[in-house]
Amino acid sequence: MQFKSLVISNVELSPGYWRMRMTAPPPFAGSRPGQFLMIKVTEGADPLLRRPFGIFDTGTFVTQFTDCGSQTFLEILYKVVGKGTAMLAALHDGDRLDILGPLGRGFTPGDPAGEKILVGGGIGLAPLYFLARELVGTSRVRLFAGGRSREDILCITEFERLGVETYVATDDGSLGDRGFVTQVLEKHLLSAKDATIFACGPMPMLQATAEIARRHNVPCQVSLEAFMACGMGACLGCVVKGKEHRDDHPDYRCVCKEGPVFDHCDLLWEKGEGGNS
Amino acid sequence: MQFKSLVISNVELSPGYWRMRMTAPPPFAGSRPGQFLMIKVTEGADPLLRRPFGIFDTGTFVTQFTDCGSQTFLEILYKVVGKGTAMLAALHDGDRLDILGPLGRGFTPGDPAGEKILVGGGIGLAPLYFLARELVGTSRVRLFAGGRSREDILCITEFERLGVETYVATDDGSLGDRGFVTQVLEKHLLSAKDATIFACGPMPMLQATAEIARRHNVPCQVSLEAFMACGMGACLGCVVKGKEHRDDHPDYRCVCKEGPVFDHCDLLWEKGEGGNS
Amino acid sequence: MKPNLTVEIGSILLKNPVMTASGTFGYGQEFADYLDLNCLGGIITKGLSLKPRAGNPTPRIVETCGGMLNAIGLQNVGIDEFIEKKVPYYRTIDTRVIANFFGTTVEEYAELAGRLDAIPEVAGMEVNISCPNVKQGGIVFGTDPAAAAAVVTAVRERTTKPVIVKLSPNVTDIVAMALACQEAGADALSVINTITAMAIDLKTRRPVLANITGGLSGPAIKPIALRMVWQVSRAVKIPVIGIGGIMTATDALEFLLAGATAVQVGTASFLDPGTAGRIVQEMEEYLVSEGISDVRELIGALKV
Amino acid sequence: MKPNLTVEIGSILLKNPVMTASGTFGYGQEFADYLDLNCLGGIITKGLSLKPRAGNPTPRIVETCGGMLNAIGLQNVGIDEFIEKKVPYYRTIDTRVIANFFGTTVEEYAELAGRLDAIPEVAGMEVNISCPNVKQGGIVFGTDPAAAAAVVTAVRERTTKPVIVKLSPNVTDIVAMALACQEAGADALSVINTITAMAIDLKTRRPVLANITGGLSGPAIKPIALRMVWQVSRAVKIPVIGIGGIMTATDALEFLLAGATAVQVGTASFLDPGTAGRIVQEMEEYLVSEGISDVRELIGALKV
Ligand SMILES: Cc1cc2nc3c(=O)[nH]c(=O)nc-3n(C[C@H](O)[C@H](O)[C@H](O)COP(=O)(O)OP(=O)(O)OC[C@H]3O[C@@H](n4cnc5c(N)ncnc54)[C@H](O)[C@@H]3O)c2cc1C
Ligand SMILES: Cc1cc2nc3c(=O)[nH]c(=O)nc-3n(C[C@H](O)[C@H](O)[C@H](O)COP(=O)(O)OP(=O)(O)OC[C@H]3O[C@@H](n4cnc5c(N)ncnc54)[C@H](O)[C@@H]3O)c2cc1C
Ligand SMILES: Cc1cc2nc3c(=O)[nH]c(=O)nc-3n(C[C@H](O)[C@H](O)[C@H](O)COP(=O)(O)O)c2cc1C
Ligand SMILES: Cc1cc2nc3c(=O)[nH]c(=O)nc-3n(C[C@H](O)[C@H](O)[C@H](O)COP(=O)(O)O)c2cc1C
Ligand code: FES
Ligand code: FES
Repeated sequence: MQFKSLVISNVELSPGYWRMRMTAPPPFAGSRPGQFLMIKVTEGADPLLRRPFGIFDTGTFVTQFTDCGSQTFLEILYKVVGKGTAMLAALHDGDRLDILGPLGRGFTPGDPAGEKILVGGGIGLAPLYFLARELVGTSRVRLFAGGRSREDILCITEFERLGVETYVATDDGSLGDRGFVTQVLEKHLLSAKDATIFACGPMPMLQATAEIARRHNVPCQVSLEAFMACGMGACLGCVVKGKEHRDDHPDYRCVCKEGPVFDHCDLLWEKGEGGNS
Repeated sequence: MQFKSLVISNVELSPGYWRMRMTAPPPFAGSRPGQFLMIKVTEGADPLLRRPFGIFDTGTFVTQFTDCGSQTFLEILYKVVGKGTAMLAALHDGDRLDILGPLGRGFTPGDPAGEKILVGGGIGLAPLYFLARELVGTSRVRLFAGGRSREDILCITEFERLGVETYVATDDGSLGDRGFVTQVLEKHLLSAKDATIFACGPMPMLQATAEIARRHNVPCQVSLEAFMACGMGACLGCVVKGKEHRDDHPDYRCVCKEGPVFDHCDLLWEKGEGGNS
Repeated sequence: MKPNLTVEIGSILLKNPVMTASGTFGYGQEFADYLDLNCLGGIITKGLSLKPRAGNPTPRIVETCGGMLNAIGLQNVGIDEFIEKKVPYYRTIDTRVIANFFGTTVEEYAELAGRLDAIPEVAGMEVNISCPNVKQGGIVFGTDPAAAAAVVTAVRERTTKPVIVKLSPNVTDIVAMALACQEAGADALSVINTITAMAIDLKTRRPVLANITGGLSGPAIKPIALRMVWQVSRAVKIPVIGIGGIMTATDALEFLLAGATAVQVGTASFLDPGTAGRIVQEMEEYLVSEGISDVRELIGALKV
Repeated sequence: MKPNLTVEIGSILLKNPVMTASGTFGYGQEFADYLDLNCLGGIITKGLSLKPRAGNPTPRIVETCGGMLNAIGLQNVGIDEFIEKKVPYYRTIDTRVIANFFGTTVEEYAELAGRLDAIPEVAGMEVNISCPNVKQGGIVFGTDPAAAAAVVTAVRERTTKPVIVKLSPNVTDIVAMALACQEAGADALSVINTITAMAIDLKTRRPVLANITGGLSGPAIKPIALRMVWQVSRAVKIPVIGIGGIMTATDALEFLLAGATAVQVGTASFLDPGTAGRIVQEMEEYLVSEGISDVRELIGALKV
């Protein structure tokens, strides 16, 4: 879908981290956790390309305007890292955005019986909230959230309000354990029953998570990021190496169309430069 | 001077015509009527170049903040014609602009005894208000304002409040006389004593005005427009032909630095294509 | 009255002058949700090769001021899978499909031309000559008039369908390239492909693209493309297809004035997948509002 | 500790690698109100010719996406008025002044080089070869290696001051041009001049510029310039000066990584007359914050 959206609210949650709510057309409510949007942050040509963002939440609310009935909304959680996100952060209620979405393949909830383990690094938490909202209805859900410092751990209260058990680790120990969230994850994984891991965050964290999942033989879905131009499988700019990739036998997959969520088994996890990491 | 300015107010006066007031550093109060500004309408690269605007007014006001004392302001009157002016029109109080100015050579008031005749076409009125404010102190001032339609005749009340006698002509006769403002001008010029003409507007109007001035042997200063990149004499993009220009003896003058106000005698007025008109 | 929008590229009659550029519109089907493909003048496929190609390692794209670089490396499914998986879809849509293709030797070009000639759904072919000639030590077909002519001659022998040659802008004299291709039997010329360029990441001190250099596209290159279309169309007798930074109907019409018979929309389809459809509509609106009964009146109508 | 910012272009020691590009900074004095000229590595003058030149009719400039076109037509005061009116000012500032100049015959280039050689305030000369050779029917010196070499040889004979040759990007093989100039005795190369381009006004159906085509500059061309600087600096032994779309210290540092010894700021000075000064300051801040003691460590330090 391509639609014009009105900003409803745009709030800084923590220094540099913002949460924006905007209008969406009714069919948007059918989007899947893990799917994403391509947002044109300005009508002008600077920046030129759309920017990809996960869906943090979606739903409907009743407007105060008698004729309108209910309005579908969507939310993103974003970190200001460059020009495009800085322009997003400067928007006000009532400003307009042009959005493509929902795009890509989201998370697969899997067997409701098993425990669901969410692993989020920094802004990687964004798509996990929408997922948690879906999963808590049927499963035990635990969240392992990591970040550099306490300011990088977002929306923990929101997750807890859903009934998610949360574990936090920060590099500087300013919140939760000191260290990598994957270390905390591995400790707790031993006690998990029929767990499935859902992870989103920086590549080294995903790589470590996939490695843990492999070692413990736990199913694991990871949500990847990649530079994107089109978001719909046309430019072939966003590819990652699939599990069968070899130089003489290419297996490239589009993060935008075949992902952004992949089963960790379907990807080629390489050490060092040039690979997916 | 180069300075950062805060938008104080930005109001649409008539469809497509806006008046913006913004802060300026104290020395700005010394700017001359007819001088102009180069405004960067966005921090980004689209549009890339600054946009030139005449000074509509400048002055000081006392702020409500106890420590601030008086604040110098400047105003522009602008017409939305393209991307840059559309972006200006979208600005709110508190938004920031980067401004170069005051630039160029403004109007020369001349002998206070004589009558001052202002001729403005459409948005060409903009620099004439600031000029009128200066001239009314010592001289009789008449304004001849032309435009396509009544919506294109701006701020007449403001001029009248200064004590300026105003004459209006519109192409469609929706306000004042029907026809060209230069026709009205010529009629009234016969009764003028030691008049000096100050004109700003579209090239055909300036050309007609200069022709009238020549015929009646009345001094006349015209304010020109030209595509500008730098506004300070460096790019040589904005030149017009001076009175001595011939193909084998070039006499190009920078509108930004030697103008935008020229004595009509100093310019080469050509008929048809390729010339200054 | 509805103005005429049809134009001809060789023997191909296009509904209107607006096509989508190779590599920016997938194989077409990807965009069916976002615009009515039947409203397009034509669709140029992603560049095809004899064998499937992996393309380059990542990162493959990076944004620049007013444009983007790509070094996709011509990843494509190969001619066999194209015929099997992509061509059947073309029977369900009513627009001209033109296959873009490339080789690394003259023989590969010729063989592909023969294969494409046999596909009824393919109305014509666009030859991408911006590839290194592996046989001659990597010299690029697209920067050497003789090498380009050799490709065109070989392709010409294998097909009766219209042959469009897509010129590279990375040359001193694009008119010489154009004339060589015309001479060798090209029915039309596409002007321009991307401009070789580079981006660097100060933090890592590396080129952003794994391939080091990439091709610049988008509105940043429009003035360069317009200049080349103008130069080429004045020099040749065959139709020229204008490409480079077209975002709006105004841009497209400017290319027609400069001498293009048709245009292709590239990067703009990434920003807004419906761009090409919107341009068709706005072009028609423009003709109506200006009282122009035939779009062909505008071709080369620039007053200089 | 204050890092070293000095670099050498031939025998010219620059305070820092940041200069202002020809035609975008007037003769220097115009900008004195907006930045401290003494903080600059160098100032390149507006292009000079033997006789004053009128330049082209107007319009001469037009904005494009991420850039601008100019067809000023090399309007300048001529060498005599330069010496009389502009040079005296250079005694009052403490930065390197490099005179950019051009001719329409080899002899004109040589004569100008001789004139400039005699001016003590001029530290070196930058030869603009993007001009048509009137004697040889308008072939452009800047696109033909032999013609460029002839200019450089002739200039070289008339001066012992550093000779910088400014290359045109409108060529298939900029490395060949660079090598020809190096061979002919150039001390350094400036890369790049503007890219020939065009803008059209749909309303009037005319080119926007009276000259029809003009030179594209500004951030839009940065990726092309970076690529050319990288290609040239790997191929030659003499220093390369990077030019094209530099707006920030980050841009300037990217050019150093690509192999440039120094840079020139062009169009950006129109947007913000203090740009070059700000880049000097931010470049120093960058070196300090990265703990780099000498800016020369960055030259060509791109990891590929
Ligand atoms: C599927 C997907 C989902 C994402 N979800 C979120 C989210 O929910 N919240 C959030 O804050 N960020 C998310 N990101 C990252 C986000 O897209 C980038 O932070 C953003 O594009 C940066 O734009 P910028 O202009 O501020 O930065 P700049 O650095 O100026 O951007 C320059 C270019 O690099 C690209 N780019 C930069 N960083 C990234 C990145 N990490 N991934 C992909 N492209 C990048 C930009 O899109 C742009 O083309 C997601 C990325 C992907 C691919
Ligand atoms: C000395 C001077 C004083 C001016 N004073 C005023 C004023 O007080 N109020 C006002 O409304 N307008 C004024 N103008 C005209 C104003 O600069 C243009 O309307 C404005 O630049 C248009 O920008 P845009 O992006 O909206 O239009 P676009 O058409 O998108 O602009 C494209 C390019 O053309 C240039 N351009 C377009 N129209 C003009 C023009 N008429 N003159 C010069 N350059 C132009 C722009 O600067 C830009 O570089 C003045 C122009 C000059 C030279
Ligand atoms: C991601 C991408 C992939 C491309 N792939 C091809 C290709 O396979 N074959 C080809 O001839 N041109 C290819 N091009 C070039 C475009 O068809 C077009 O010539 C160029 O992008 C300029 O047009 P634009 O500025 O409108 O994008 C590609 C361009 C992009 C951006
Ligand atoms: C208005 C203008 C005038 C120029 N005049 C000259 C000139 O006289 N001689 C010359 O060698 N280059 C000239 N140039 C080219 C610049 O020096 C520079 O090479 C080019 O603009 C690219 O740099 P930029 O993108 O930073 O502007 C001119 C450029 C502009 C924009
Ligand atoms: S972003 Fe274009 S194919 Fe994925
Ligand atoms: S605008 Fe640059 S010289 Fe006048």
